[in-house]
Amino acid sequence: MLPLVPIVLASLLAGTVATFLAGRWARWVALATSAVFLAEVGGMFLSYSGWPGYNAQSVPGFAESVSYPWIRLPWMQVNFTVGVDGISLVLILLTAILQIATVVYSWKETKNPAAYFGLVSLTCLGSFGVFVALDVLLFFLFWEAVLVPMFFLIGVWRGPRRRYAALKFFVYTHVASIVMLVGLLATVFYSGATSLDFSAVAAAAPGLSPVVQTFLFLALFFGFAVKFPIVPFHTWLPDAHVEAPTGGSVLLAGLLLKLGGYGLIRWAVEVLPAGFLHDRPIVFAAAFVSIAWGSVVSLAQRDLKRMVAFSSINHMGIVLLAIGLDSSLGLLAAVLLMFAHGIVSALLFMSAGTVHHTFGTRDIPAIGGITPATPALATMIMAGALASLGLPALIGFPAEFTALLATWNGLGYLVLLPLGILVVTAAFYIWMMQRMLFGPPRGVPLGIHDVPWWEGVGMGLLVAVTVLFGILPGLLVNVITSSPVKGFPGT
Amino acid sequence: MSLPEIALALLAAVAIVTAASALLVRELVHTILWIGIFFVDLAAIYFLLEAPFLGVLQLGVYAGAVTVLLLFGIMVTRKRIFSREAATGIGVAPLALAALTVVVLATALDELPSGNVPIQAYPPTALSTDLFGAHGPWLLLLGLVMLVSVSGAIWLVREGRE
Amino acid sequence: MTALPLGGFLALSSALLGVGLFGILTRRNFVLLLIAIEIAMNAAILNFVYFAAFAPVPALGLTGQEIAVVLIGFAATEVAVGLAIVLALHRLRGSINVAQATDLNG
Amino acid sequence: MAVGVLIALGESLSPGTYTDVRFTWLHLPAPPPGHPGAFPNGFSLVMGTLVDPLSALMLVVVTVVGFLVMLYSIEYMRKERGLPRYYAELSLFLAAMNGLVLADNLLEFFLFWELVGLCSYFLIGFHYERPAAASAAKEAFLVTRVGDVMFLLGIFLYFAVYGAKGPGLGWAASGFLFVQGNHAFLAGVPAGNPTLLTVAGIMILGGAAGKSAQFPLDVWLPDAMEGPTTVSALIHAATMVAAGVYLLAVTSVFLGFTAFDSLLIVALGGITTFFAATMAVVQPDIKRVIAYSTISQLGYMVLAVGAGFTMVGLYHLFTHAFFKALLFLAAGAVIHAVGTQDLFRMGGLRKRMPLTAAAFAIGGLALAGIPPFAGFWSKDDLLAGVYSTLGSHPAYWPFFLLAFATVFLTGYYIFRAWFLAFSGEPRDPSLHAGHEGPWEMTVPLVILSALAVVAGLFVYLPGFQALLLHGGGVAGIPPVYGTTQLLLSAVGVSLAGGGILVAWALWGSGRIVPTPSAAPAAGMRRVLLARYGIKSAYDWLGATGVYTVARAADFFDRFVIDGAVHGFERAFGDLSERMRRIQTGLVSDYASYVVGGLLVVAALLLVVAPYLVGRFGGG
Amino acid sequence: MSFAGTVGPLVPEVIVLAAALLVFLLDVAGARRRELVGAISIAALAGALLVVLADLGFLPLAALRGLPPSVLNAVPAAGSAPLYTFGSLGLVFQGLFLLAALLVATASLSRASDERGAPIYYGLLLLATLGMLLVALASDLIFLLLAIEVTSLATYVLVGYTRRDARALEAAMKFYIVGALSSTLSFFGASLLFGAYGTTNLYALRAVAGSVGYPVLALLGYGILLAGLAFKTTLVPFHAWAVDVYDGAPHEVSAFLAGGTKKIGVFALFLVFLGPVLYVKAGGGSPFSGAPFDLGPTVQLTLAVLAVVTMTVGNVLALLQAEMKRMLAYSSISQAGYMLIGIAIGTSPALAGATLQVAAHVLMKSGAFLVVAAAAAIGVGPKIVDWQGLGTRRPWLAVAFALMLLSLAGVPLTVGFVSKFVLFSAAVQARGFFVWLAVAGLLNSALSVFYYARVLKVIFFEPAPGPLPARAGDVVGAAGPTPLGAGGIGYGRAVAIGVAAVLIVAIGLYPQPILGPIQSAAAHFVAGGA
Repeated sequence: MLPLVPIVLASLLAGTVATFLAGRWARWVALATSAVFLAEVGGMFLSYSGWPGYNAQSVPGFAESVSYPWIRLPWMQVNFTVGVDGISLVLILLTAILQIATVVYSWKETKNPAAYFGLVSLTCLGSFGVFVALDVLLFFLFWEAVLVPMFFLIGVWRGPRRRYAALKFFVYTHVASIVMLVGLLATVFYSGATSLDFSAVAAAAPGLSPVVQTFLFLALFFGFAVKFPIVPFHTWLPDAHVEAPTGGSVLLAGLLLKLGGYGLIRWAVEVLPAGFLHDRPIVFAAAFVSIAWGSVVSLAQRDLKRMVAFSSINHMGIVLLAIGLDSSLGLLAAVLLMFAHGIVSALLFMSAGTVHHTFGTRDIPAIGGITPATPALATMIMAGALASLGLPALIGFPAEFTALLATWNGLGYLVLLPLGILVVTAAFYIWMMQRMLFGPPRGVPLGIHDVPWWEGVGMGLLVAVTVLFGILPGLLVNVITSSPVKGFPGT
Repeated sequence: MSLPEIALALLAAVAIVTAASALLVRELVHTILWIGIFFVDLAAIYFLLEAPFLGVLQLGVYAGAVTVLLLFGIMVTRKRIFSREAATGIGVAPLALAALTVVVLATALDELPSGNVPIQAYPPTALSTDLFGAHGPWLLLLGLVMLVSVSGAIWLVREGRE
Repeated sequence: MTALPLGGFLALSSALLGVGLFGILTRRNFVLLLIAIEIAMNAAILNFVYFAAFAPVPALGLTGQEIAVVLIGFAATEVAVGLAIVLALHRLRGSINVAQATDLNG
Repeated sequence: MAVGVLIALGESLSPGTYTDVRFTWLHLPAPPPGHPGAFPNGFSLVMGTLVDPLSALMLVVVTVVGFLVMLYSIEYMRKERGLPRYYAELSLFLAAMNGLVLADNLLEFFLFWELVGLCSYFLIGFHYERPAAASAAKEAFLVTRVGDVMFLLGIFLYFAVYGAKGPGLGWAASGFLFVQGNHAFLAGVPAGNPTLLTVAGIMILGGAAGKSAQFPLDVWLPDAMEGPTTVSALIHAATMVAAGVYLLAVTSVFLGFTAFDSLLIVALGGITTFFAATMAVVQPDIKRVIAYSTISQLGYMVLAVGAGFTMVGLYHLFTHAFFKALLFLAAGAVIHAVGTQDLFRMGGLRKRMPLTAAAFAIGGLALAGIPPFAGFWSKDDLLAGVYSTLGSHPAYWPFFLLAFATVFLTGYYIFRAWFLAFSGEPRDPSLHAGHEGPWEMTVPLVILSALAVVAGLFVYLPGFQALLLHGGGVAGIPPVYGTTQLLLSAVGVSLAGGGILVAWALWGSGRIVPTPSAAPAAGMRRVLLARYGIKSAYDWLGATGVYTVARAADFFDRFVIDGAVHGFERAFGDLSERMRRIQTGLVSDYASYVVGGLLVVAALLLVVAPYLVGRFGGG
Repeated sequence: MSFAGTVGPLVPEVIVLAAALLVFLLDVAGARRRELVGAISIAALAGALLVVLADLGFLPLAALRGLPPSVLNAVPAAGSAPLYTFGSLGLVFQGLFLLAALLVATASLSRASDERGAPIYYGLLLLATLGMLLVALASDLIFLLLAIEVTSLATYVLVGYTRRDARALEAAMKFYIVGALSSTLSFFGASLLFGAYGTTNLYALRAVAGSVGYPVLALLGYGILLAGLAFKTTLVPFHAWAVDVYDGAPHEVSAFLAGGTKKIGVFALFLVFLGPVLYVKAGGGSPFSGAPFDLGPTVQLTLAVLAVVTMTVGNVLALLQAEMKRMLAYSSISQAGYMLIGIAIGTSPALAGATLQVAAHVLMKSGAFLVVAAAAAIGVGPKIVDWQGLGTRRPWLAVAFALMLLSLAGVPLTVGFVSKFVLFSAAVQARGFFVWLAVAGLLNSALSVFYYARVLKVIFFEPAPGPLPARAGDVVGAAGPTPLGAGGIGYGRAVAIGVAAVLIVAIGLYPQPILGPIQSAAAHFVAGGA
């Protein structure tokens, strides 16, 4: 039996290194890397649901799981343990899709392409690692490893204040990671687990006293909340998005934010159930504030990217809410939402990037009526906006629907807040479309071209994914619900 | 008070006064005089403590060699031998720090035996046997220190060719 | 066999250390700094000597005196390096006032 | 169309409910033992089709009107740019509308409901380069979105009412299925929490009000007339706006409303009927007159459904679809011919467009409820039905009276429009000399005219009657035409006729020169044109209220939250600058730090640490 | 014991001493070429390193063992008071010292060829290394302090060895004054301990730590000794000299000071304070009361406070520092705080973590200062802003430097991360208030990210201001006419930087080969050896 996950990791790593060294062939190498990655992940995805006997399980409950000793000290055993379950598999699929879409979208990147594509691959590598890691150290390692390429992606390529934004991003998220690390370590050592493996920690940690768990969960929660990001720890996000190149924004919104959600599910909720239950009021308060804040502030944004960034805060607030519900439906909704938001926000950021280099600005009031000049671009923007506001037949709908239903089941009439905010969310997207896409042309220079083919292919891929899983969410749901957590029946 | 006690009190007083004077006088050559007296005074204390070997060593190394070295240093770095140190204020903070240090150290006096304690005397032969035997590495290290010092000091002092 | 107060010696060495520290903190002439350091060093040596003299076990007392011997040698050697630096500094800057050597700061 | 009609025929031959569950859309398996959770049986959402009398009736409407509008569009839209988009969106709309009608559960219903809303949004904004059209599209989307959100909550609430209580594979496993033989099922289930059920009904009503432009979510529909007239005819008259009524009907059949909900629905219907009609009275825009009339007629249907006469409401929906589509298409022909929508610039078109004039008149008569035109039968049944409930529900009285009074207004406003457009002499010489359109446009007019005449008579077809009587098994047509009902009909027809007469007297007789200012009661007119200020209130709420809050929040976000982050950063920077001053470069200072540190360490070791250790214990 | 008997196991020390003497002899004989004396030094250091590695039990080198296995980690018999012993933790530190010296010696080959004084430079480097090696063996307080002084005196001279650089001489002067003060304090503290316990042997001190006859005297002794040793370790507030000295010294010497000699202070603290830290006696109360007294927690708390203050002040001071070397110096100070955590906790995991942190710091900080040297050689100025655009002009150098900074910041996949991870894991594992120590340490490492990232920002994000000044040779020496190899950096520096960078990543990826021996060495250290 081949260790599939390490093979994927190795192929990604090899591809990344090759991309860095490939000079002007970097984009081809990156494309090949991402294509191979997507194929591998696709295989895993299909085999996961369709061919159970195929999945090795050296860690119970996790498919394709393997474990190699890494650091062996008498008081601490660290293993290179990786494996996937339904939740991580869906997010890995997201990673693979976003990687290839980003590579294709950025096909004609001219500023230091080798570094650019290399960093994109590296970010995806780190995200993949986070999703497969089943060991505290390994998890944290990948978690932090994502920061570095993202730091450079933000800092080198585009916006005028990019250096400041990169620095802010790096420091802010690093502080959070560190608090999270303390929480994880304390969880490990207070629970008496000498192995840092997820299975060992998850087995030992629930035995901790609820009071201890409460504090530990808070530490972990803070660590993940910054990545989410949750208001008021979100201010790094708009800056980072605005200044990052499109590929950076895409990966930032599409992948990095998901790390927070995944981490919370895997390493906090599962590991510290009692602490989670105690801290749920805080989780809910944070979620509600983020939902409302993200949406309302979006309404006031003039910069398209900033608007999408704040809408991310809103969506990730719903994810947090769904996780906080502590129900199988809520968990399902959270994962679906993460996948949906990953695809849709990527699409929106790509559109914003195209808008920026087509019209020279992303200021919403400055341009209008672009549809006749750039119909394809308008279509992409529209598809993204509509998917984001939860239109049926697109991926956002099943996710939001299940999330809201779960919220109703868990919290009753408190569902009114996220429900009401849906109107505001619709409002800022619809308003943006009215101002930018419709009306008489304004700020549309003569002789502009519509979406170039590479960007069109990148965005089109995402639109296709949006529609496919919007119509057939069951493909994702069946994989998610076969995870051995939270009332899912398990494989 | 017994005679040794009176001697100790006197020697101690002289040690403190000479040390302070060495640092406070403005004439640098006077400083050397005071510090020489200080070293001799300490040698006397060693004799009082029935450690004659140390007393002799103190006289030879400190009152002799070190004092000369210091005098040499002053002579080389001053145009006139009797130049005066620029007036520098004593300053409250350094004084307070130094005084506090003494006070802090004095807190240990409480727990020391309050009465007189008899003094042990050691024959110099025992000293040398031990020093060149079991504790030889100390001397080896001292040798290393000297090797380093001498080679380094020579390098620093030797006028380099341009 | 003479008997002397242990505390008195501690008081003396403390006072000498205090004087030495005071000198190190206030003097600006490098040579005076060396002298102040030597005063403090002598306080430490004195400590070894009298603790050796008052030691309850002879073997340990011997150790103290040996240490004193080594330290006397060490202190003298240290002064040599210090003086070498004084000379080098003087040759280069024409001054051995440490208050004038503050180019490195911040 | 053919399929729709066939299904309807089949349904009328054999009334009943046929379902065909196609596939499971989303499935949450039952949890393993030890994790009971909220869904012990798991949870699945399915997509399927369901045909019953309700949907059969709707299907006919959708397919027939859809076909005719498509046909009409060929000529009407010939000169427009972006026709592929138009037809694609229109087709998508029809598909979604059929999906909505055939949905077999609330979720699927909602899914297609959103899709038709999307198509409506696109089609209203078909002329997106016109700011008014873009704005109207946005408004339509957002206002209906408010309703959608309420609908969604209603779904959850119904789920809570029934979802957890059903046996076995019932609701719990299947989500929101419209289960066959639901009445028996519902009868056997204690109706859960009555308050919950009431709120659920209110939420569904909210959804319906958004889609069917009921008060106070009615503002978008008149503005939606920025879309092409064909779109108005199909979506904003015949089908999509009726979906709200259909939702109420489906809900009342399968899920049930409480008495309070019913009263609320009746009240909403009554109020909307009347107020929309008043606003139609002064409109200078031909399409908006019809739009307000649509709102008003939808109010009738809502009223009927609320009063318990579901099938009667749908019957009115059925007839209304034909005559309202007819009115719109006729108005479209006029607009196509003269190039304006302003009634006061038209006039005298009867001579040049006799067919259109006749069609509009037929539509108007049907709308006004003059026998034997279609509207008479359905509206008469409707009013009679509501009247029959007044005994047991005296609270319905005011709304019944409002609805009854509307009959007069209806007759007035629609014929005011007819007289202004078709009678007299042309008033604006700058207009095109209009003429009838080609066959693609006239054929639908003729067909719809025929339907507007005869659709009401279908009720005498035995199959159709059976359909209505058995539809959903709730309530059919009041079986007997007693004296009271006849009297009611007579009064109604008189009122309508009176309205028409007043319209003739004011606008058709030539005694008043038809100008916008010629109407009496200018103050009232201003209020009506301003739509009672509701629209500006919404605009204020959106543009000033919400946007101001958003701006304030943005300010807070940038300067307070992010400012705190910056402040933190600055504080450390200041600290750093300050502390660096201790690094003076003077070696004596460094030595004094050493001595100071020595004292600190001594203090720690001798005093502080022992105290702390003694106080808090070691380790 | 005869001399021959005691010298036997001291193969590495003898090699280094012999090389130093050889270098001096060659100097006298007139053979002063940098390449020659450098090669001798490198060979000697490498040989010594191999022997040490062999002694540590790295299998492929078993033939090189100089140490009889019976000696390693042997606990001296009661009553005997050896001055030095062979503990495996000491050998680990020896290996690290030799590694640092080797890196610096290699890089120093690239110093300007016309610069004079290569023999004295390498000779003193070797003697300083010898002092460090002896520190690692010490089991006697006076032996320890004297060995430290060997290194100290050698480095005083090394800092000022160019003789013509006013800044370097100023640095040497400051270094000397504070150093001499500190050594005086150390001896004074040792004398008080001698008075309190009657011995200077570390084993004996450990054994009798419990029976404190004069607790106040003992605490004063430990306190003053701590102040003296803190000078070498650059703990706040005994750190002030370090910044100026690292700044003013020749870059390679800075690398040696920060990456090498500083660590003898760490190991000295390990040796001296393990005894009191491990001594716990229930009872509480004040040392003045005469009642039984908690020596262990008191010392632990004091060390912990110093550690936190050191980390925090170092980091805060580094935040806005404009000069690269001073920034690195402050960062070095804060890193010392992390190392102090290890001994404050005193468990073998914590000591292992601290030792790994030392190892990491050898690589990171020596490497970083050597990069500074390399950058100076290609004309990059001393201020951080002068480094603009290095990422595009010298990508490999910039990447290596980035690795070192990221490692200093504790970013994963680097040795700096692993060491912090182990150290803070150990702190959390020790529970109690040590968890807060871990929190403080981690928050500090977060704070430190700010200034490391700022440097990365300057190097990679900001465009180069213009072409580098065409200048070969070293900044310190006169402008040499011969351009250096490896892109103006010099092959020696390139090799040293490359080795450091590779090791940073390699150990970061798979620390087990290093961490395993360190852990067992730390366990031996805590269990018995001094």
